[in-house]
Amino acid sequence: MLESYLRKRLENKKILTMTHMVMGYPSFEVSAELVDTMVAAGVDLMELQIPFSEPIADGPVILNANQRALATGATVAKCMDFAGRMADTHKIPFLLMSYSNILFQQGFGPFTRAMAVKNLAGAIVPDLPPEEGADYLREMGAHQLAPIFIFSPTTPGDRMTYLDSVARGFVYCVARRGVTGTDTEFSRSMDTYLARCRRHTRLPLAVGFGVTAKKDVDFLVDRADIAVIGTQTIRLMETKGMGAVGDFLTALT
Amino acid sequence: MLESYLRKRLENKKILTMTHMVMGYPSFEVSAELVDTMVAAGVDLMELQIPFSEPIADGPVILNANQRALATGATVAKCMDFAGRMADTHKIPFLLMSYSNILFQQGFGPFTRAMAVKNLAGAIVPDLPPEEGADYLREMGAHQLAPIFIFSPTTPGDRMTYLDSVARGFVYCVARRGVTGTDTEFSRSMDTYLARCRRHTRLPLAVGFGVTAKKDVDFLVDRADIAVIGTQTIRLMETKGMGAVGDFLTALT
Amino acid sequence: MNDNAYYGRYGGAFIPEILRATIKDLERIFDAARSDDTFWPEFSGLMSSYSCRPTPLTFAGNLTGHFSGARIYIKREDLNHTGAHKINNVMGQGLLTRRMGKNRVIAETGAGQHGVATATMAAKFGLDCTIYMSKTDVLRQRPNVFWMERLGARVIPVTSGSRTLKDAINEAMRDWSAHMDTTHYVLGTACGPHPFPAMVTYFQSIIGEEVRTQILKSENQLPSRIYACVGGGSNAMGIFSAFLADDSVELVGVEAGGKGLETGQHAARLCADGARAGVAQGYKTYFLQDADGQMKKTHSIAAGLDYVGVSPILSHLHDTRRVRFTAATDDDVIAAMELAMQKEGIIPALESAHAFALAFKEAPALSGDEIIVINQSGRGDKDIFTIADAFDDPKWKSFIIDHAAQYHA
Amino acid sequence: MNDNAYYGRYGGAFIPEILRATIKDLERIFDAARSDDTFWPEFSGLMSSYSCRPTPLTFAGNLTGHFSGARIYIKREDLNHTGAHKINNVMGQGLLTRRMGKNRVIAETGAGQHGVATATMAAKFGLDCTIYMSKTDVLRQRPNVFWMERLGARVIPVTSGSRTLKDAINEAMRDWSAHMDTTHYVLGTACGPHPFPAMVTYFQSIIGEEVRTQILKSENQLPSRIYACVGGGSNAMGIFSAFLADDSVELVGVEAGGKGLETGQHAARLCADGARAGVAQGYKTYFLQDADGQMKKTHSIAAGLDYVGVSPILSHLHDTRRVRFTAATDDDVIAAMELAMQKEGIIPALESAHAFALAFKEAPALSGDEIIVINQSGRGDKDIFTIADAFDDPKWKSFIIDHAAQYHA
Ligand SMILES: Cc1ncc(COP(=O)(O)O)c(C=O)c1O
Ligand SMILES: Cc1ncc(COP(=O)(O)O)c(C=O)c1O
Repeated sequence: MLESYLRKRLENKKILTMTHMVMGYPSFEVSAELVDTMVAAGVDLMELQIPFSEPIADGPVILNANQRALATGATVAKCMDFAGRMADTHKIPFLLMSYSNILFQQGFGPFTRAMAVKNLAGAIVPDLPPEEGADYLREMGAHQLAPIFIFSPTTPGDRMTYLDSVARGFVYCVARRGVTGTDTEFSRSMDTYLARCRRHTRLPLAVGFGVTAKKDVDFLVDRADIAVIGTQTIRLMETKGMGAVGDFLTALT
Repeated sequence: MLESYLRKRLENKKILTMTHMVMGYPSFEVSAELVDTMVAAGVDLMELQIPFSEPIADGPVILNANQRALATGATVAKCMDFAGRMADTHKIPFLLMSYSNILFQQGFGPFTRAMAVKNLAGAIVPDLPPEEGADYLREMGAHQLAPIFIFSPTTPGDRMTYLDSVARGFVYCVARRGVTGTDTEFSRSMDTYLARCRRHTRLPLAVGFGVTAKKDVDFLVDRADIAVIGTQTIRLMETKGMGAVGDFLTALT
Repeated sequence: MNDNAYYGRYGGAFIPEILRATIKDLERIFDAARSDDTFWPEFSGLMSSYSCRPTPLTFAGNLTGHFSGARIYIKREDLNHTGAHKINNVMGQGLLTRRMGKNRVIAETGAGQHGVATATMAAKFGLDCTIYMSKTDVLRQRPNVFWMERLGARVIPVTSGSRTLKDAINEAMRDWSAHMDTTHYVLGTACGPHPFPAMVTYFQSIIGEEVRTQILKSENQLPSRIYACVGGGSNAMGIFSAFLADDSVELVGVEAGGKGLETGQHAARLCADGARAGVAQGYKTYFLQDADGQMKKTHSIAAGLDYVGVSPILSHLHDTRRVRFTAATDDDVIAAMELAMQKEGIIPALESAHAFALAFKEAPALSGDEIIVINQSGRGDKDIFTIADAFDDPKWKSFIIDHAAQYHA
Repeated sequence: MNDNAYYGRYGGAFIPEILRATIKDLERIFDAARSDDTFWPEFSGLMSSYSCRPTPLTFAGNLTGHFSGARIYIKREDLNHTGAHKINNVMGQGLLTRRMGKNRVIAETGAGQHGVATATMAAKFGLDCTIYMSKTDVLRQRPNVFWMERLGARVIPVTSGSRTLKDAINEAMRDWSAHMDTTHYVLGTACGPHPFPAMVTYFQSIIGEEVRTQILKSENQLPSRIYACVGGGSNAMGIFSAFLADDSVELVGVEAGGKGLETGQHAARLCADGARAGVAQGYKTYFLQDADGQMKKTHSIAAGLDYVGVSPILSHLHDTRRVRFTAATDDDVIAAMELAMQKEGIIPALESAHAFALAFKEAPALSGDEIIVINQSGRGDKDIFTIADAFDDPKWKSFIIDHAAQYHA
């Protein structure tokens, strides 16, 4: 169970880190190397994104990674294989991240069965709210997979409670309006927001925002359980190479 | 009196010729030379056109001559001087040809007075029908000048009679629809048309159409009194020079 | 010609004899149509099913607020089919052409609006169509030329004279002199020999009649002022004619001030020095001419106002002071256009923007109880090449350069 | 989401959590407006004073004679202010934006018509405006971009994805996710998450309501068939919705056949193989996609039809067979456009010409007692660069080359 893994891990660490990557970008070989690097740097769990042609919740950096991965031949089948290999090779839990249509075209049943077979822990599907996801929830439940849902600053309290009731593993709190990859100001209002999130869920809280330094991660200690590092690692890999990614992550954890 | 001059002349000649030119095109010097050439070739009377910027009854050749004359500085005053000099130097009658506005801007009184002083015989103003020309007719009459009017194939009989009543000197019959410079077919219908013109006026008949050879002039013998040569001499002068104009006219008469 | 051919000292029919019978015929057909009770309903029915008459009278709330003077209304002739008031006159003359049994129409055009309207009417009525357009205007109004050709018309670029609207009129007259048996000349404005000024005004009067009904309905009060641009004068006569008898309604005609009246590069015949009564193109009116009576060169950023003469009816209304004439410069016009776009989301034609410019200048001095109406004679889409250049738009330039490069390849 | 978000299997609101409150808010505001008796009169009053509603239903006598089949009528959405039906939806959403108290609007655009309409509405309502437009469409619809900018909008060329309409929608969604507190997303067609399909259809239904009144008045009989082109589906839903309950009225949706369905270079989602139900851009519908669910490249000569999805309402009407879907190729469209111009003097937009193409194909087989209605969703002026190239017009080319040369100088 994802949640219990996280709780256990939190007994020894004040805050966990989750990283993100787009599978097949720039190639599956580099993707594998990246996972090795990240795991070696001590990250606690990972989001593996199956690229989609219409990633509406992603900003320019991840959007570009999606497109490049597709252009160089990433398919859903290759991504599932890749994710399975990673889960087999590494000890940390892996989540899939993608958009509704990827799951819908495979069928929720087959998709979740494959996830289970490949030992994946759960999934984040930003354009699949629970209201549209009855089949998804049922199948995820049947295979004991964690459907991760998202809290946002615009989510009212009663809806947080509802989301909490269907979520498993943890809750992903987006720290601000907008898509992935924009910077966030650390502010009082963030404090208030995270306190509100905490009040509305029994699950661990992951927070995604522009983490670029250890002090950003430190800020989250006591306020959340998991710091999510998304766009920044892709940027580093693109501009300074794999080594820089490892150094960056090592310094964070 | 223009009419009596023409009648007298017709006693010795089966048909008269009238030529046309645009004063100041391509220059007043060449215009003077052209008049000399034409008179020497035996033409019986001449139309001298005062160039106007909007010559709506003229086709491309004469239109161009109007524009060029204006562009190189022809003014109404210069044209009047020129016409006066020609009338003083040569024995044949000279008519002015122009458009309403040229007369209107000078004033019909001053304009006709100047014509009389310069011994000009009459005027052709294609855009001044008698209905619009009460002042013009009065002043032309006062100075014993011949206002020339036009019959066209579309002019009904009763209007021919009316035009005849105000016309002096001769009647100008346009041989076909259209502006100056287009060719006309010699045909039965022309016969009928000219006979109709003849029936409706007591004045000599001038006929303008694309005369290019002696046989064209011969065609008009007995059908009309004056053959008008307009565009063709301008064309000849432009393409083959002054000498060709003289040869052409000499061959016609 | 008969008395009703004159407006004070202006008007008449100064035409070559060859055209006289045709013009008389047209006069007869027009008079018969006008006194036939079924004709106007036929005409206005056609305009409401083929174009979108009545066109709206739009209250310009933002502009009114911006100037905090008179309440500003805009008559939306831009919404007509083909994009300007020109279609009113053209469809009317189309009906007359049918009554005359002719199978061909010709027209002059400056802005191209009248050419597009005529080509459109010719397609709808199944007539052959030839359009005369000065070479200068062919260049500055190329999109309209393209559409005329696609609509099946022949467009003949006129290279004689000063290469503006007047030269296109001369050429059309020449064509007409040769082909009047089969051909009707659809003159595009309230100029030319009788009966054209009366006839064009008659068809365009549909604008003013609608405005009268509309403003009385929405405000229960007549406007204090009505602004219209003046090229040949057809949209102005169209909107003014319904208010001539109302002394309380000031009528303002806006001419093309070009680069400024003092530069001589303009087309202001009634509000500037340098124009005098004269005779050309078949009628008597104020013309911009030199002492000899030769027509002067005119200039306007708006092709449709770049004309040396003006409706004889307006010349008369000028002399009697029933209409006040004034001018807007090219620069005024671009500024007015920009404001109209950004405040109200409307894109006036460059011609129409002259009326806007004056209204904007004068609106602040009027009180909030007063109403002004601006005649938006057409839409500005056709002017994109001119306007893009006026705004010196770098993206447009590089677009055109890239597009041209494709053609070279 | 609630039940009224679905049409059979299609529709829904597949949106990121961040947008949920906004979408719910919009739904609430829309529902309140719809059940407020004063709202529709306010909307239709605005459309009749600012645009020219009701737009005419023109009897196409020459085309009817040409095909000697059904009597052909054309609904003239081209006469709307800004030149297409898009303004109906936009002005409606403008009223809702005001009700929500937001001060900024964003929109995607393909043909540019929706962008121009939105920029226009923003000017009229005093709102900030940003338009997302794919780089490809910025190039092929440059005149519309120019006008959007002049109207005060920012136009952002979208270079991601396949650089067509869908990518502009994605970018607009991203902007909305960041600025929904101040910003309303004016989606331009009957697609996207609930309540957009219902809302856009509601505003566009003014088209069909008018047609129903107009045809009953002029023919006292319902049409046998109604043809509309289908991009996202808003003009089609707009004209179809008033006739859904009349079984005798066959509704025909015409998709972009591009270079031919067999070539795969098209945008036919409902009448061709290769489309399946899927979820993207916030809703479930037929999408042109590969086995993995990645969206395919589409092609159409008409930017406004070059879209990978389609209204979920139309997907449902496809499955229930209430609407028949078919396609017209780029070549069919150019031929239909030419015929419409030359026979009736109208210039349909390339999008609209798809509907004409099918109507022309089918009209001869119907009897003279039957009526067909074609929805002319917009006018073709905006397409001049595309159409001139389609006709390979040498004069246009040299005009552009000369114009470009001026800029180099
Ligand atoms: C939109 C528009 N307005 C005005 C004019 C000027 O003509 P008129 O003075 O006859 O209305 C034109 C002429 O082409 C035009 O296209
Ligand atoms: C004129 C015109 N017609 C049709 C369309 C297609 O959109 P829809 O299917 O929503 O009517 C567009 C889109 O831009 C358009 O501009």
